[in-house]
Amino acid sequence: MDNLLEILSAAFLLIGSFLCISGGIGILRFPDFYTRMHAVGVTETLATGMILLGLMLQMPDAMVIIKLLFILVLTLFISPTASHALAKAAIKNSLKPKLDSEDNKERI
Amino acid sequence: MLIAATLAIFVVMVMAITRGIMGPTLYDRILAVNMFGTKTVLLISLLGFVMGRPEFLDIAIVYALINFISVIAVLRHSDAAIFKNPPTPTDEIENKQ
Amino acid sequence: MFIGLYNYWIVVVLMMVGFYIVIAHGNLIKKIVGLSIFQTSVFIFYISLSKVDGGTAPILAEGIQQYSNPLPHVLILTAIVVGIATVAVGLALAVRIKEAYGSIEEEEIQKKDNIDC
Amino acid sequence: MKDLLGVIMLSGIYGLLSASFFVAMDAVDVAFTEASVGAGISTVLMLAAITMTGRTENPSRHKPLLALIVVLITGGLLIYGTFDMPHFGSAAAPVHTHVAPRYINDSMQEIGIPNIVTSVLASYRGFDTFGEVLVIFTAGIAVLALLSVVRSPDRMAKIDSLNDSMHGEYLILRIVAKMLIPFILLFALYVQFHGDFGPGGGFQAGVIFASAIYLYSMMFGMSTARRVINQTLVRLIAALGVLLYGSVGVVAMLNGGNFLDYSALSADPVAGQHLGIIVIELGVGLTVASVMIIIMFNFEGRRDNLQNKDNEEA
Repeated sequence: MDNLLEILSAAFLLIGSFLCISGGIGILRFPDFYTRMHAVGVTETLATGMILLGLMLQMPDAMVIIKLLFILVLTLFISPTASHALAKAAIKNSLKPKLDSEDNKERI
Repeated sequence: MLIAATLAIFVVMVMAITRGIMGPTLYDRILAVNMFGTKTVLLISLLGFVMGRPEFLDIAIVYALINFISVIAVLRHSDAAIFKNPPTPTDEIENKQ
Repeated sequence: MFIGLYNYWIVVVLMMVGFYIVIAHGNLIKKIVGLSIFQTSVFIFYISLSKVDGGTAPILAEGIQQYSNPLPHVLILTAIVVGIATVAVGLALAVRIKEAYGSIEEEEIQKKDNIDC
Repeated sequence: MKDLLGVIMLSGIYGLLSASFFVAMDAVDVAFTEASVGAGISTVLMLAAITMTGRTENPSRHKPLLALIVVLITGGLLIYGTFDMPHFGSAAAPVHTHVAPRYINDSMQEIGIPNIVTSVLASYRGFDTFGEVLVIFTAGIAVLALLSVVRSPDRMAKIDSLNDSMHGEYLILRIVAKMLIPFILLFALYVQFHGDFGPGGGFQAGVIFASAIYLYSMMFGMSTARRVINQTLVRLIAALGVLLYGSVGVVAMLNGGNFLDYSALSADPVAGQHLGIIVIELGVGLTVASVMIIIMFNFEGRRDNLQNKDNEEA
């Protein structure tokens, strides 16, 4: 039973780390603000969830699990809201997404 | 495994800082700060486990909350149109006239 | 032999970055940012002093022998909050200077002062 | 970098980074404070300041070479000075041999709370902390003197209809903020009263509390917030916190101890210490929270005032 929990937790942590790194590559390599935001937004919720789940499985202590759960719920509320506000502010401030038009096809 | 995850998050933080410095627009910077904040939350919870004192998750909770507040504050103070005019009663009076 | 001293060198580098910003830039807000970088380098200096190898955070718990030194933590904890209060006063002064002189660039302020005299 | 907004973003990242460094260095209480101050309030204050002073910096006409030489010489001297310092992490360094062993070994018997940082902060160095609280209080007064504006009360009347009319504009943010604010306030209280056992205490709790109030004022407008939070009351509470701290010391003196000697507060010295620490942490929390609220409201109020002036001139 303990072994199973350990393997599960390791797997969750691994997936979380992978997602984190992919998000990091995304924020560096994607061509414009909105695509970067997509990379960050997707990984922020999922990777955080995975890593926190992995941590939860490591600790049998109830208080710690409750706190981790708090962090998980908070990030699940906060990250999408912040992303939403950011995107809304950017589009209202007339920051145009880079479209697949002729003149920037080569660069993408 | 914990240490591997910590290292991964560290790498991602370096990437976020790079984007924050390169930034071309202001919003890229805000995005980098936001991402850096959530990664700090994760890093601190992981560090607590690595050092064997997981009571320190309180700090991670504070981070999650403060990060939200600072992102909202930045958006409000930047030139964003939805936040540009804080709701003061005088605005409404002017609109009516 | 000197490799154990790297924490001080990091502090010195940060401190000098802050110092350079304070003396080389004319903008008052930027000077305040430089000052807060300087301030943080001092915090890091104290905190790195308090670290003991193999020690853990100074909250007593069962089965832990070695704790880091709590005294610098106390000093820095209060210093951070006092630091933000003083930064707030500095920013308030900058705002008032902007209102009085119409600028927060050091040279323009001095120019205006010279004209007035 | 000439855009000050970008500078401030990067300094926010710097605050986050230094706080994670503090966690790695075992200084959890310090990390807690830096988390709530460096990343939150200082960024917010600098943003509020640059909206009033302008976003761009003039190209520098100073001589950077001279500054660079001065900086390099000073840095070189400082690095030369570090050669005599004890190595990083060595347990035999002079810092660790003076009073620290007594704090670590005896504080459990003398004070009876597990968090050594809190017991040193509130009891062993209580007088020092009293001074710090006074400095914060003075800073609040200074900001009040520099930035406060007289506002006419009759503008407050029309807020309600205005609030209803702008509900649609940033609905999602408002709803999430509405859910979060009570949680943040509750968490601040937890930090305040859990400071004996884990990281936390009056300083951190005060800052977190003020951040929650600030979030409210951002989401629902300054004028609503000004009506909800009575500014005169906040100023009174700031003074009350300092008074509470000082009066604990005076009560200890009346009971025959020294100033701020909590053991005299009760028949049992350890219980007296507990009581004293809880009360003075409360005083610290009250002062810090209300001074931060005063600072932020005055910055915002000044800006609204300037905007109104601009509108009238236009």
